Amino acid sequence: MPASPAQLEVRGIGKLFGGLSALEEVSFTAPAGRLLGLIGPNGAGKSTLFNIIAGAFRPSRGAVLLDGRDVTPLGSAGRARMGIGRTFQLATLFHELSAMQNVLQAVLCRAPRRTLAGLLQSEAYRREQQACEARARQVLETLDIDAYWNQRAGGLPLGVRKLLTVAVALATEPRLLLLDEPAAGLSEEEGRRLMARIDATLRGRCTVIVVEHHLKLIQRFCEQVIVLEFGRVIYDGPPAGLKGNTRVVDAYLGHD
Amino acid sequence: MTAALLAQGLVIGLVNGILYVLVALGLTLIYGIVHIVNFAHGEVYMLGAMGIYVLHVAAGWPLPLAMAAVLAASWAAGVAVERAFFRPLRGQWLQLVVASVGISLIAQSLSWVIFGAQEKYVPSYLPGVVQAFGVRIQLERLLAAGVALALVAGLYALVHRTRLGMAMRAIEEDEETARMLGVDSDRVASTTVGLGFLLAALGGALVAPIYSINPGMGLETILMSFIIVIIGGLGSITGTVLAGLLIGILQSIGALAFGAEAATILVFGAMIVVLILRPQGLMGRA
Amino acid sequence: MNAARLVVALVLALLPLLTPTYAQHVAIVVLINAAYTVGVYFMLRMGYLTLGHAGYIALGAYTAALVSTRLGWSPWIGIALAPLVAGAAGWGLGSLTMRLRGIYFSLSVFAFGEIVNATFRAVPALGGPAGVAGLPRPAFAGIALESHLAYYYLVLAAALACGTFLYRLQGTRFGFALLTLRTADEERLAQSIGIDTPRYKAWAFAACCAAAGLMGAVHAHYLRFVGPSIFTFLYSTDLVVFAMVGGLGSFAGPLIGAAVLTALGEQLFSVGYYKSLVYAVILIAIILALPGGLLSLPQRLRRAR
Amino acid sequence: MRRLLLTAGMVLTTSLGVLTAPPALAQKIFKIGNLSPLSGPGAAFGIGIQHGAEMAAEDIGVFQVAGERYKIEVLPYDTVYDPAKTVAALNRALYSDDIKYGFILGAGVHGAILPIIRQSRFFDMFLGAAGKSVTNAENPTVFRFMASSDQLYSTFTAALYQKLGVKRVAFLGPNDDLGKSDVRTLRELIGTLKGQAEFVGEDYFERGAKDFGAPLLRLLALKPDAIDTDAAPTGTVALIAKQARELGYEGYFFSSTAVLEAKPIVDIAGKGADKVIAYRVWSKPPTPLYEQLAERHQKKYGEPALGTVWEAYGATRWVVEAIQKAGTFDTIKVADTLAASSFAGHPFGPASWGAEKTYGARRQIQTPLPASIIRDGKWEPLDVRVGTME
Repeated sequence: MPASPAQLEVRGIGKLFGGLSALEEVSFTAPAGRLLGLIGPNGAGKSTLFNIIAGAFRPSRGAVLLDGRDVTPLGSAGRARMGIGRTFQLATLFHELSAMQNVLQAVLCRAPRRTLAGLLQSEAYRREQQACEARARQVLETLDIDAYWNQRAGGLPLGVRKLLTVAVALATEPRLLLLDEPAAGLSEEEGRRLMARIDATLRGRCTVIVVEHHLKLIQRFCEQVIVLEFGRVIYDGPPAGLKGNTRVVDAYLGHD
Repeated sequence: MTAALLAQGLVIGLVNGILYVLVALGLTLIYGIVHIVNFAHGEVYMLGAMGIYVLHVAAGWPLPLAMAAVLAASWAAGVAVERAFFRPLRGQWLQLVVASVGISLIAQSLSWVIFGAQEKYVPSYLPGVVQAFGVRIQLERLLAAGVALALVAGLYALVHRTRLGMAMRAIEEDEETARMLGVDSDRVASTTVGLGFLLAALGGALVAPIYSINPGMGLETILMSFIIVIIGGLGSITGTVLAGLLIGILQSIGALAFGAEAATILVFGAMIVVLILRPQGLMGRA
Repeated sequence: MNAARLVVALVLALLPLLTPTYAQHVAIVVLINAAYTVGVYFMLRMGYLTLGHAGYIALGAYTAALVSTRLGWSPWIGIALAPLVAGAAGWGLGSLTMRLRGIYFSLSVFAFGEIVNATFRAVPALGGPAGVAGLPRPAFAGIALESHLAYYYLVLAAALACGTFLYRLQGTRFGFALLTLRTADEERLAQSIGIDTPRYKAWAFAACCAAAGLMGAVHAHYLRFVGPSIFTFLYSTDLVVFAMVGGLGSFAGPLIGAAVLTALGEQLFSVGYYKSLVYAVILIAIILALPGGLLSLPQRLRRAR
Repeated sequence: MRRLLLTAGMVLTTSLGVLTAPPALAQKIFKIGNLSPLSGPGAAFGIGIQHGAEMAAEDIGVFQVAGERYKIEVLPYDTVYDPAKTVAALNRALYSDDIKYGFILGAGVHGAILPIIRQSRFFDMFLGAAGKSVTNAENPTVFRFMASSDQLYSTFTAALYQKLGVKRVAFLGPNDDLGKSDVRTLRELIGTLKGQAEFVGEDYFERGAKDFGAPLLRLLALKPDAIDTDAAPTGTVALIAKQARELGYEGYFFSSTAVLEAKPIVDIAGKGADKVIAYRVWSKPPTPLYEQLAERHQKKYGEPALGTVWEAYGATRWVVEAIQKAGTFDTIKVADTLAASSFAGHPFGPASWGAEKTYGARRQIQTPLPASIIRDGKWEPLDVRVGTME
């Protein structure tokens, strides 16, 4: 897989919803290839930040840079093509499509559209098509869910669906991957296995940012942790530093 | 356009508008609870008028009795339709819409067969005309508008003051939770559809003496009602009322100023603009 | 499969030679409706119900009518322009209403159809309430396609063009990507994997409106007449009925639905409301009892045994 | 209920007509198509034609052509006033049910079918008000068995305006080619009256419209003393009269080209129905035949005979007579024979072909025509010295 991990820089991001400010002056850098954890109590602005990085929301202030290139003006589709992939909290998938087709949708976004060639059913087009299908199957294999390839995505068990969302994101060959609570709704054990697999498959291939509630998981897998509270960064450093940091501790223990 | 003409146009528009509202309200209620845009609604309206003709004029029943019978029948029909078609198809919006189209086709074509093509007439409930400030308006229209207004108020009270209303709003907010809180959503659904049908039938019954009656009369009304609920916001009572009056006036003033077709284009144009700028409608929740 | 295709092709090509004129007329109407219905199906497959398809058909038909009568140009020019006009209109509305889905989309298209019809009725230059009469039949190799048989082949060609276009379009990556627009969530996911959903919707709508426009033009030259009383809301609903009755399971569904119901409708002549009555009853029966449509009848029967 | 049976009967006969396809058999039956709206707004006219033709068929019984014996059968085809459906119906009549003679109702649908008629020489017993566009030399097999608008206007309008002292005329007609062409006719005509009356304004309504508030307000602001409702059908005229009176209008209504009945108008408009004027409506039966048919219709179909019944009856009788005279079913030969003939057996009285100067062909029926006015809820004759159309 050619894609090389990208460095993400977030510069002075602010976001206002109506009058309320969800994010203020959020800045941090995720070096290429890093597995970075983003934590914080509910309503701290994690999802907002995610949506801004992914291009679903426009920030009120600040900029998002991928390998030093400003991607702020792009929408989600554009950023996806730039190499920013993401998953959604509630295992969002194309429910009517099979697992295979779900991934295929993502793979095809890397292939040229060439609709005219498709209408003429040119040989080259068909070959590209087959290549993409092979690729999709391969992605399913890497996450070890190829057994389900032809089952309707909507009908799969939650654990598999979670992995499938990752597979879909992965199939776009992201250089930065945003995982929104991948372990949500899973048992601690399942969650750990999931993270382990993600870690195993992605390590070194792309930069990853995980929003997660289970501190344990974060501490176990991430080299860098960012803690948000009330839309501000209150900690940016190695997981080891979390324990000692009083603000983080009472921010957390204060809430849950 | 002279001031007197404008005033007259406004009054006619308002009266027509409030009558549209009566039919549109049923649509919006049903959509709010069952999430179906009921294409058969116009036929209920038509059958309401037809019922009055058959019972009151043809069979010679006294008006109150005929009226009561029509309302009861329409309610029953609503409950039946909900049971037979809407419930089994719940959640499949496409099938629901198309099924309601089918029901409307059946109702209309059967009516052509049974009642025939001859226009039917119902004698005025309240003949006469009132005149004020150079504006003339038929008493029967005022009566119809008055009843409609009262009903709208009553409905508003029902939805916001009664248990049933609470249940309805709960389901509208979030059916799952409502269910968990022990709301019998099936019963509420059939009640709502019954209520919606009753309103439509009443609309027809009130209009019967104002215009003539034929099995095709439902179509124009249903088109109008769609526009109204879309502009007002599917599921919003206040929105429907506002939009109804708005459309009534837009139509009559538009027709006065530019003619009938221009008015039609104006009205549908308004609907598209709303759909583009504010798809959830003026009062609808996004 | 290919053998089957060959048989169908041969039947379509040769049968009319052996059938009486009336059968040819029915065949023409069936093909026209089938082509329209396929367009409706194309949108249904994406999860979008068009309740105003007749509006786009009308755009094509009127384009052909006005080009050949008012401008006096060759009918072929009109037939060539029609899909462009209808497609452009489809693209326009598509990009304006791209935020809409479900019933809201349906009603926006419905409103558009009504506006188109009201406009043609209102503007005398566009035929007004009387419509446009006296369209010539296009000539092929110097021979005007006057006879039913001759015109049948033009209709067949147009229908195949529409059908093949939309069918192959489904097979392309573009067509495949159109399956990701069903719900708001899925659309968000689609964007997150790089699908520019609004543009896709607009183009998809443009494609099936263009097909409708082409067939509309051919339809107009068959009738030699266009008028606001032809392409009404009820026509649009008929098309939806055809698609649903045929079944949304595959591309064959709408074809079957259109063929069966149109041929049937032509038999229920004496009184129009019996036609709609029969249509409606069949529709309801199918929706409640045979969700897969006529398409799923065979395997349903097999399961029954 | 009875209509349910009737229509069911129609369906049956048609499907039978379809099944008994083999020409060898069909020879014994002379099929006349009734291509007209049998459902929807215009249905009353179509059903009237069906009844009129059926009663004529009864009276004709079995007739002989070139040694063969024939019985008449009237096959209904519902066109719902829709040109496309009319084309479909005509195709079926011609090529499936092999019918060469038929009633085709409505000017609006003829734009679509005239090419087919010219091609196939279908014998179109045309009932409808369109002017030169349909009745002309290019359509030798199209005969109009109903007074045309321009005929009615030129026959009555001037004389009546004078008699009733009408000064300001407004027009409120159907929004289709008919209304638009009739308003032209009326304007020209008033133009020729040199100041005796003036045309103050026009407006239109959609077929099946029920609320005329806006157009009426616009017109009444122009203070007319006569409103011409053109071809508005009975129900529409009734509603227009009712609503106009409620808005304070006291003048006349000229239902110039419609086929009107008094009762519904009186039912719905009450006193307001007075001063409604219509042509072609007989306040008392013009002929014994008319009277006899009216009674028979009441008995046979359980409802009063509608306007088109008379025209359809007369047409069927006259055409069959011409076929017998011509000794063939060839529509061109029959057309020539018919055009050269006159007919005594029309319910309205002696009928012939005229208005050649206007139409360039002898294809327009000429019969005695009355003008009547509603007074106290009843038709009364308006005896006027009528002109005729060359």
